[in-house]
Amino acid sequence: MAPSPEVEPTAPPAEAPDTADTTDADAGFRVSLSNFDGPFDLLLTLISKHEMDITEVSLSAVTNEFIAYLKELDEDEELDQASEFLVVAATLLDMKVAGLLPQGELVDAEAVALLEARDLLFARLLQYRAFKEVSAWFARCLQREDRRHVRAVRLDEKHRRKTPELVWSLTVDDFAALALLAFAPKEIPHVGLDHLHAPLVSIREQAAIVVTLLRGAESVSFRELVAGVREPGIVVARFISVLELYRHAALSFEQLEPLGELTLRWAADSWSDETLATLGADYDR
Amino acid sequence: MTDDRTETDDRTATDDRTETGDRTASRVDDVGQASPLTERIEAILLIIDEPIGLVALAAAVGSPVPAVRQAIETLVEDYDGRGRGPRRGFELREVGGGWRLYVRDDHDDLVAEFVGGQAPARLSQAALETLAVIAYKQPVTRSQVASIRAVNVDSVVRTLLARGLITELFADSETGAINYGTTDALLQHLGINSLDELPPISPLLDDGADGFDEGTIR
Amino acid sequence: MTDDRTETDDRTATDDRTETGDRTASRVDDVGQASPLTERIEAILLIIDEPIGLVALAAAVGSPVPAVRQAIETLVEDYDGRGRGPRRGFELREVGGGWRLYVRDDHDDLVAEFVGGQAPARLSQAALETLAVIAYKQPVTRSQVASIRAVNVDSVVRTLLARGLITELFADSETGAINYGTTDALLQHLGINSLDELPPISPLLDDGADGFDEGTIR
Repeated sequence: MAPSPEVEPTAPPAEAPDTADTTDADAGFRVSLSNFDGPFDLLLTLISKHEMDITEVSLSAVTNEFIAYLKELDEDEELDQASEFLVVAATLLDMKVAGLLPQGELVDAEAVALLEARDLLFARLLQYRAFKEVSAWFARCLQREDRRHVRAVRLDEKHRRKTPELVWSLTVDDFAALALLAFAPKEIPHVGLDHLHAPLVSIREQAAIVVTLLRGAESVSFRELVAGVREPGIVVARFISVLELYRHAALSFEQLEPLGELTLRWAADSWSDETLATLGADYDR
Repeated sequence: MTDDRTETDDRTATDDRTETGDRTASRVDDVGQASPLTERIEAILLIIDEPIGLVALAAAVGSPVPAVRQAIETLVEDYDGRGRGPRRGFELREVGGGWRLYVRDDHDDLVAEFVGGQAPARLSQAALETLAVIAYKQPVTRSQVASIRAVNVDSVVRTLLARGLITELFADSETGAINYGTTDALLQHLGINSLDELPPISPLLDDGADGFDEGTIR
Repeated sequence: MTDDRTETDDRTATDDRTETGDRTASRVDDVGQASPLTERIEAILLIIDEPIGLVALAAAVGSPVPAVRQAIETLVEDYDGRGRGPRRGFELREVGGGWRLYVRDDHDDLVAEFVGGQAPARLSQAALETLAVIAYKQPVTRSQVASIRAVNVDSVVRTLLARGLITELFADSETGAINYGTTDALLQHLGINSLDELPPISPLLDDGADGFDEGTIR
């Protein structure tokens, strides 16, 4: 897709790849794909404006290019750009997953939920971009003000003597106790998630269902596997259990075309239900 | 020199020529005060090491706030060379919620050379973005910031706390999560007087929202 | 007064500057300088702690000593109200062979009252903890203390300095960061003769040291 002119102004950092500095971190990173060639920022703009389909972008190719690009940067830039890239790539990946999940012709509640999830991801990306853009203003102001000199002169001895006499009541042991307190590492308190009441879905339970369904039929499509399921969490859990079962070589799958039907077959030579007990242990916390 | 000169001269183009008349004038709010208001304000401005707000300044010099506001305006103009005297090498700026004397920016390079020393380390891009999120979303918890930035922000928040750019505001009564906000020191570092002076960000966000009509979603 | 030396009274921004040049009778010295000598001198005077000698000042502003001496005289007269503008709340005085801005004596009471109201008789918990960190970690820079305390300590350090409990030891040769240490005044308050008499708290102290990464900002 060719960069459309009206998109250009929304991606000012893309204009000057040679003057890249740490505040315009992605100014220098260009992506060259079969269907896109231009600054990374522009790619994001196009995707967020729906002028390009996220599912058509090869994230692995983008990532490879980015790693190559990083190698030419100095350390500071590298860290900044890498962290930023991770943020954006993670969001893109989320979008892509949402884009790839089965949606199909049936416009049911589930599909709508998926669309909503996608919207949320778009919103997140756009919000992120908004803050990134405004952070350039922060950088400019901080830099400008760094150069300023303010009067910060110690009080004259004459005036200092007028301050009230210091009242001191600590013994040397009090002082040491205070030091202990002051040196105690200050953990930034952890924010618990216990107050969230999202329904928990067990991957193990869902895997058991998947195994039962697969063993009972010659082949099952993923669509069939999640037919009638209304909870997104359960769809996700079943998808993860498919991946886990694939890792255990318990099933094979084929997909004839991108976004096409995912067909699953039971392929385990030896399967014991004990495997099931440890399945998805990575996801336990 | 006599002490009965006024601190504020009602300045017009012609006042420069009637300087003596001005000087003998006396103002109501200075009744009972040994010296003019602008002088007293200058005395305080010379010794403070953080911005002083109008109310605190008024209390310090023992004059009503409106008179102090007016006197400050006079001083600003004076130092800028729009009063009777020449322009000064310093200026009076309202930054971070109060007034403070700064070297005029024309002379920043000169002073920097004289002072030497190292410019403070710059904030990383990650820190800048986190700072921006906190500035616009405050009060905001770390996990809320993290969900916008889509990365863990703990160490960056620590840095910003240590720099005094943000502060812990309060703990959420239910979850105990700490809410963060920006400090007056941040305003000083940005060279602005209040959060109202942050550039509007909603257009940027609205812009994005415009793209959300269902028709464009495949 | 030299006011009548200028031909015109219609003052514009540029007129002001050339006029100041006139007063210092050092037009030539200002060739190639963006702003008049008095302004440059004022910029330096605003930020110095200690009186600055004529020669050092001349070097700082890049003008010959006689011109600087003359400009200083102009400023003294200016601030005393013998120039065109009003008298200032501060004055320029030569003390111990150097020049520095001082609050005019008339305002001493005002300043004393203000300072008295600012400085509480007791140190805050934050100040005490910071003091403890400095006592055990000295020599230590402000940013090191900040990273241990996980809060900004700038104003607290100022308080401790003003109270004479800590002092600037030396500047780091590389970063220019100032290293702080405690004073004999603290030892007296604690009733000990030397720092060796501070009770050991070493196990935790080592932990604290791990948290240091001077100069890094992320």
